Amino acid sequence: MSRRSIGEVMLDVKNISLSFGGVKALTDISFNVREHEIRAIIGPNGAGKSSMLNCINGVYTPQQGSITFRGKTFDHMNSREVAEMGIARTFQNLALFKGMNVIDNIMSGRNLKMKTNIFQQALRIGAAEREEQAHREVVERIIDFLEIQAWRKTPVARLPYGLQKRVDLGRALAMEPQVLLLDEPMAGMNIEEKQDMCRFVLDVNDQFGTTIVLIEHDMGVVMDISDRVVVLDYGKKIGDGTPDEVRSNEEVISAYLGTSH
Amino acid sequence: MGPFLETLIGGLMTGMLYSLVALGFVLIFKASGVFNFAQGAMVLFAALAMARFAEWIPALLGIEHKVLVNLMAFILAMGVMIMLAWVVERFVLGKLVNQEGVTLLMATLGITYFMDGFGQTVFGSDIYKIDVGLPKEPMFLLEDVFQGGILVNQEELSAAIIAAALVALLAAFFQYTGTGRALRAVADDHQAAQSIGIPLERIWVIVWSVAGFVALVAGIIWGSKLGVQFSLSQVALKALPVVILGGLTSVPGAIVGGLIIGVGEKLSEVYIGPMLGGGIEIWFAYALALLFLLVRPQGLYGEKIIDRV
Amino acid sequence: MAESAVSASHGGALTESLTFPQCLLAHARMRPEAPAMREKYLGIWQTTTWSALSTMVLQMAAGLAARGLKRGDHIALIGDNRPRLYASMIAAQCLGAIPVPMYQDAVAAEMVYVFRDASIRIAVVENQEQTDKVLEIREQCPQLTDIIYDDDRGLRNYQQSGIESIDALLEAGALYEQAHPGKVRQAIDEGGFHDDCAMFYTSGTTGNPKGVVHTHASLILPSRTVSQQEGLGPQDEVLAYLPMAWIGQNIFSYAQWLINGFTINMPESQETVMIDMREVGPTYYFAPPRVLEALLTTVTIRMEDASPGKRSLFKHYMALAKRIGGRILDGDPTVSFSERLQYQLGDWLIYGPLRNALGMSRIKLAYTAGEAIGPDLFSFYRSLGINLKQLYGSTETAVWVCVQPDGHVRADTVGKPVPGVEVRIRDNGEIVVRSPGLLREYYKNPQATAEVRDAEGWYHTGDAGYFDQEGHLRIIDRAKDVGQLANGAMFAPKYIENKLKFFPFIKEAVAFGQGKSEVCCFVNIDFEACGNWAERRNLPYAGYNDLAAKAEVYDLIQDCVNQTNADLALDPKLADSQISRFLILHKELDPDDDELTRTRKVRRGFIAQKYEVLLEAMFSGKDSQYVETQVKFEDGRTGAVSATLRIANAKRQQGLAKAA
Amino acid sequence: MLYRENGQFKTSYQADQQIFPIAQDRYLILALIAAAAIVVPFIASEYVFRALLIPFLILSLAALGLNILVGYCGQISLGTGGFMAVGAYAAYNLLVRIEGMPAVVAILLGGVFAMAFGVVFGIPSLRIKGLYLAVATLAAQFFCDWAFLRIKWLTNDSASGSVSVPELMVFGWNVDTPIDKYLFCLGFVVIFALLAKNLVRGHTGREWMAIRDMDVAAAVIGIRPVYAKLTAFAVSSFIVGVAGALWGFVHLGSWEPAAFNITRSFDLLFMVIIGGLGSIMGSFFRRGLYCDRAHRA
Repeated sequence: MSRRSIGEVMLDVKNISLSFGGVKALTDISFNVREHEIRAIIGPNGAGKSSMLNCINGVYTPQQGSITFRGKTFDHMNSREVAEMGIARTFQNLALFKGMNVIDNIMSGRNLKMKTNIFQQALRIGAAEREEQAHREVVERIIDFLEIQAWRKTPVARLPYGLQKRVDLGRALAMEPQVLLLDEPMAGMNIEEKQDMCRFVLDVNDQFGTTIVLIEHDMGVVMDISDRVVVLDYGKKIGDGTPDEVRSNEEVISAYLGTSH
Repeated sequence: MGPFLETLIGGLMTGMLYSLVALGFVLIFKASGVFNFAQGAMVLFAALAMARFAEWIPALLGIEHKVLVNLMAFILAMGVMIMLAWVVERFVLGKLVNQEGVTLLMATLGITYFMDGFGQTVFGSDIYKIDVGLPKEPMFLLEDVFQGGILVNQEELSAAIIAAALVALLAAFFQYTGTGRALRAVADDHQAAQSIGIPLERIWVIVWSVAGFVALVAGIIWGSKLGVQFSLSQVALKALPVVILGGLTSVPGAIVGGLIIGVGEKLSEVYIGPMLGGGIEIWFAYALALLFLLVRPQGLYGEKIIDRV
Repeated sequence: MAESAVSASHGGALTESLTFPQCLLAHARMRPEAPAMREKYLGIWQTTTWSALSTMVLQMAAGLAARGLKRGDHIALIGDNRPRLYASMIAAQCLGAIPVPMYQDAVAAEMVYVFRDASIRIAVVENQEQTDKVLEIREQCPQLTDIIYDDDRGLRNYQQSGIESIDALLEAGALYEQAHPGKVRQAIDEGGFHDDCAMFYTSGTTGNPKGVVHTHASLILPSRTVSQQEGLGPQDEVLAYLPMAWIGQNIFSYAQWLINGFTINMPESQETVMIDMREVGPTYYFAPPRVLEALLTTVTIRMEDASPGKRSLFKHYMALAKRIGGRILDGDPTVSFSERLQYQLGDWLIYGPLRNALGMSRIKLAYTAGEAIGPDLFSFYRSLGINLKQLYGSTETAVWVCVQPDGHVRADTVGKPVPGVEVRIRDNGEIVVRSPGLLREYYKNPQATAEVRDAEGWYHTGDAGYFDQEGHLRIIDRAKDVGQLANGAMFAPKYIENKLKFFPFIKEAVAFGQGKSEVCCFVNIDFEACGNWAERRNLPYAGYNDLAAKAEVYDLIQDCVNQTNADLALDPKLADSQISRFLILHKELDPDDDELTRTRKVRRGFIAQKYEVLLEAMFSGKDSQYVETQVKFEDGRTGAVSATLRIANAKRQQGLAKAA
Repeated sequence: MLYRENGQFKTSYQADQQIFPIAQDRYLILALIAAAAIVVPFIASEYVFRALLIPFLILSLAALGLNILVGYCGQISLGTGGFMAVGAYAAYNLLVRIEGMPAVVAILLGGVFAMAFGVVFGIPSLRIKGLYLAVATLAAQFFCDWAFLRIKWLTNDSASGSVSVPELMVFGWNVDTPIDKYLFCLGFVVIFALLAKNLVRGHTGREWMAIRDMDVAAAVIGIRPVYAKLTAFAVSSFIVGVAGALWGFVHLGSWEPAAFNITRSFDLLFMVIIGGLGSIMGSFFRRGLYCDRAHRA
């Protein structure tokens, strides 16, 4: 299977430092992401991987550093803008909307694209109805893509973990993102589920050309599917390069031997 | 200058009482995560009990010695409050462990209705007096500083002193006693506390009893001031802004908050009230608290909230 | 009047002798806007009308012609039930080519034989998975020129030559049609009623599969007769959810579909079949016993979790239904009014909702066949008021040999011969059939053909059975499997195995005893049922083979075996073949290990040699035996499992024959 | 019981996304409404209308409004009584101060005022969460209690804020008999229920639920908490305000601030939470009038 061609740098993170009341979560992290590539950020638990993502999509505001996306540079990101610029993400410890079913969860990812005003919605005639239907179809394509048809109307809270992860991915895909940030998409899954998830990630990257930044704490899976890897440890960057380069990196090895997983 | 100081002191003194009631909230919230709306009802209930026992005892036992009577009445009332605490734990909270905040809040609302109804059926619903012999006649301070000096209501003063003492006591209890430590452990993490063998049920009963005790004292003080009547339960509503101002989980917060609200309220009533047609202290406290929260959402001493995802 | 009544009952159903493509055109002409198929896709039921379908088919046929498909060529269909796979089947038949549907879960290696034997020219496949399999075997199959896929997910970047999407094929078809207008139509007109139209490979219990060749006539004639007998018509709804490679699927939702012009509904995916069934509410339904079994299990499990009140209500009314439900369905006049009243109440409270939950509210006619069905299971559905009937047939007879007529439905017979079908029992007890539905031949295998069809055109089913006094056919077993014990007494392993399998706790059973003095058997426990049973007794178990080895489970199974023996004892012919010893296998018998056929029939011979050690142990009276076996995992890897199996004794009843 | 989904397959998203996809549900609810509108007037006594049905309808309307805030957007409010009061008094003022103001318009505008008021007091919700917010909303309650008692202008200078409305004329229909009043309220409830249901099943509704269930995730998919929360406050307090106006105009006729005191707020919150916890009453509401999330499942 031929993989898509990797393009220019689209997302550039420079010297990011973040701390919570004295506790340093990230120290002077820099790395970049190229168009269409699968970029992994790995590191032991608590290495600051999630914090990194949270800085990128504006959940946290770093004390120092800047983030450049498609030529625009920000010293801090605003979640809304980030979403509008086409950066979507999934969450490590499922952040689904528990009270809604699968369709609505994924539908909520279409929110930015829905334009009818509150009065049209209240009357639900014409535009509003048409809009709902149009987006429903998009959502159904995602459901089909993720093979969760059997659960489309199940409240997500009732789904097994592996499926919830898929819905989470679905919600992100619904935003038709250019960059997809995946926070430990395979954490806590059994082998089949992991294989499925890998397949989905590759297919997304392959079919929609979506650039993917994914976080994992265990190297195994990630190394096979990612083009380049950043390694964090205790909030510091200790390695960056192709999977092979990283594998042979002394610091990385020691960091990993140091942690059990 | 004189009038200002007067108001200030007045404010501080009522503030002390707010702190007392607020403390009731904080204790329970810390220990069981319950936002106890029933606190006000408890005050009324306790006061009613106290007042009525103080009437019944002489009638039944023919004891006339006032101090003795009040003492017995106090003990009985306290007993009632402990019973109440046990009932609440046994039949309400015990069933609602790990429920959402709102549900618990609603539960305490239920308790409120129950206690209002029950209390008034058992103890009657007229206006009763409590007389624990707090000095009534006003006194003047610093007469040599300004002419006329500062009028201080002795009753309020003594009340404030009692409240202060009690607050200090509780704070100490919370900090230094084993039970206090257990309480804080529970407050931090139910499961963990349970796993290291702290008996939740007992802790909760204790907390509610303490809250009951606080309510009783508050009830006596307010009661002997305003007379024991339904409006007493509104006291709690005045303590609410104190709690959120101070931070739901902070004992010092409750104290400082109480003082701030007390003073703010009095000052506003005196200096702003007239412009707005008076009676503004019922909402001014809230407005104050609200404004404050906008600056510090977690209250004065509450822990900072960090969203982890 | 009478005429109008007829046309009302099955107006639109075709009675002339048309080939399938001609049927399609007829329907497109008569009822262009009526729905031909629906597929649940993207969350809603996407409908294809007859006219739309015929347009698609013609274009597809043109496309196939453009790819050089000629009369007599073979074309493989691999995949789940998908509208465009059905369309491609008709399209192939338009050109007089012969579609060969295959099981989508077959592994590449298994496919090679069929591809070579039938010298497949073109393979129309569902998706990437199937495409990869076919690519794997392509160089072994020189005649295979084109692979055409329906769903292009993940296939866009396939560079290999000779692979294209159906969309591409359709475009090619459009061009071809412009180049040679009317060519396809002409081909359709040239098609003869007695031409070959499809080929089905029988997963023979021994040796290589054989290609059963059927003509339009052989598939249509008996199906039409039954359709009329059962009053099927355009108004009916069918759920197409069984593998296309299976003749039954082809009869129920292809042949009868094109004859009667009803609507076939295709589920969204394998997981959603239940949901989709509930939405569609088919009126005409087929399910093999194992599916009905699974449905019943889900119901019972759900009831076990229900509130006590509900459960007792359920129990009460199910008891009532068991008593009179079936009789009411059979139109038995002896059912009292009050009973009918109670039943009606039960229908509101229990049966109705239950039928709804099963998706069977609208069923007018349901068949089951393939293997013998448990009496309890069978009567459960009938007692709910669902007209479930048994039928008897095989790939070679285009299914229809016997069908149970309404009002005369028994759990232990397969009913009376279908009009136009002659059935006889030979002296050795074998059932032979003469019918318009018989296969034309085994493909490229005259010798095999000769073996099964004698000079007078009787087809030898290989099944042993007899007609009971009411003229209903009873099947005992495969004729060749009906053997003898050492003492000459009759030994019908399948019959015994079925009796065992009727117990919910037993998934599979294999009985041995040919030429021996006694009967022994292997048992596979039903993991789900036994698992629940164990949990209810809070009996911990690690997994299948742990559970299978538990003493309690052995006792449980022993009861089942003893009861079976009791039954057998009642039948003088079979009293001697009671089971004397059994063991519970440490692994589930599995088609991937060739222990079962794809249709989950046990391969007794194969199993016998694979587990020789165990057999010897059993017959030599040991009470335990160590065994090691190869297993194949889903991903194709192989590994070994080993265990020491306990061999238990069963209680044999005093046979009545001897008692008398 | 007679529930039969078999054969009710959907061939379009419109059909699949309608409020009650199962025909039986549709008929049931229509039957209920019809019964309420046609049958009840014949069987219920005057007393029942006055004491039960009318207050029941108006309070369920208020509860419906509150549920949008609490149930869907997850923002606890103890100021409902206050919002009702604003609705009632605003409507009253419009009616008495503006010549020829139609009652219905006054009532709806009353809702609009309540909406504005609600939005202002909703602003804290952007910073404050959960119980803190609950208490903060009490500010609204007490402010209203005070304002309508002390600020004469608001009550058209009537003593101690007690006011009364002239008889209710709705486009020539004189709503004075209990039955009229009942039908009048029923109309409001049905229409608002429908509109509310449409909102919560539209993307605004999803925004609210998203904020309620997981606000961080909501922000990350581009939902603005400010907008979501304030719209929730706006819609909620509009409906509550209308309910307040009805309470004053239709149920009481003449009232004073005490009619909308804190106990009312608590009662309503009770209704909603109990409803959420699935009591008969509550579940009836949730099934019949509110959007029933479980039903979508």
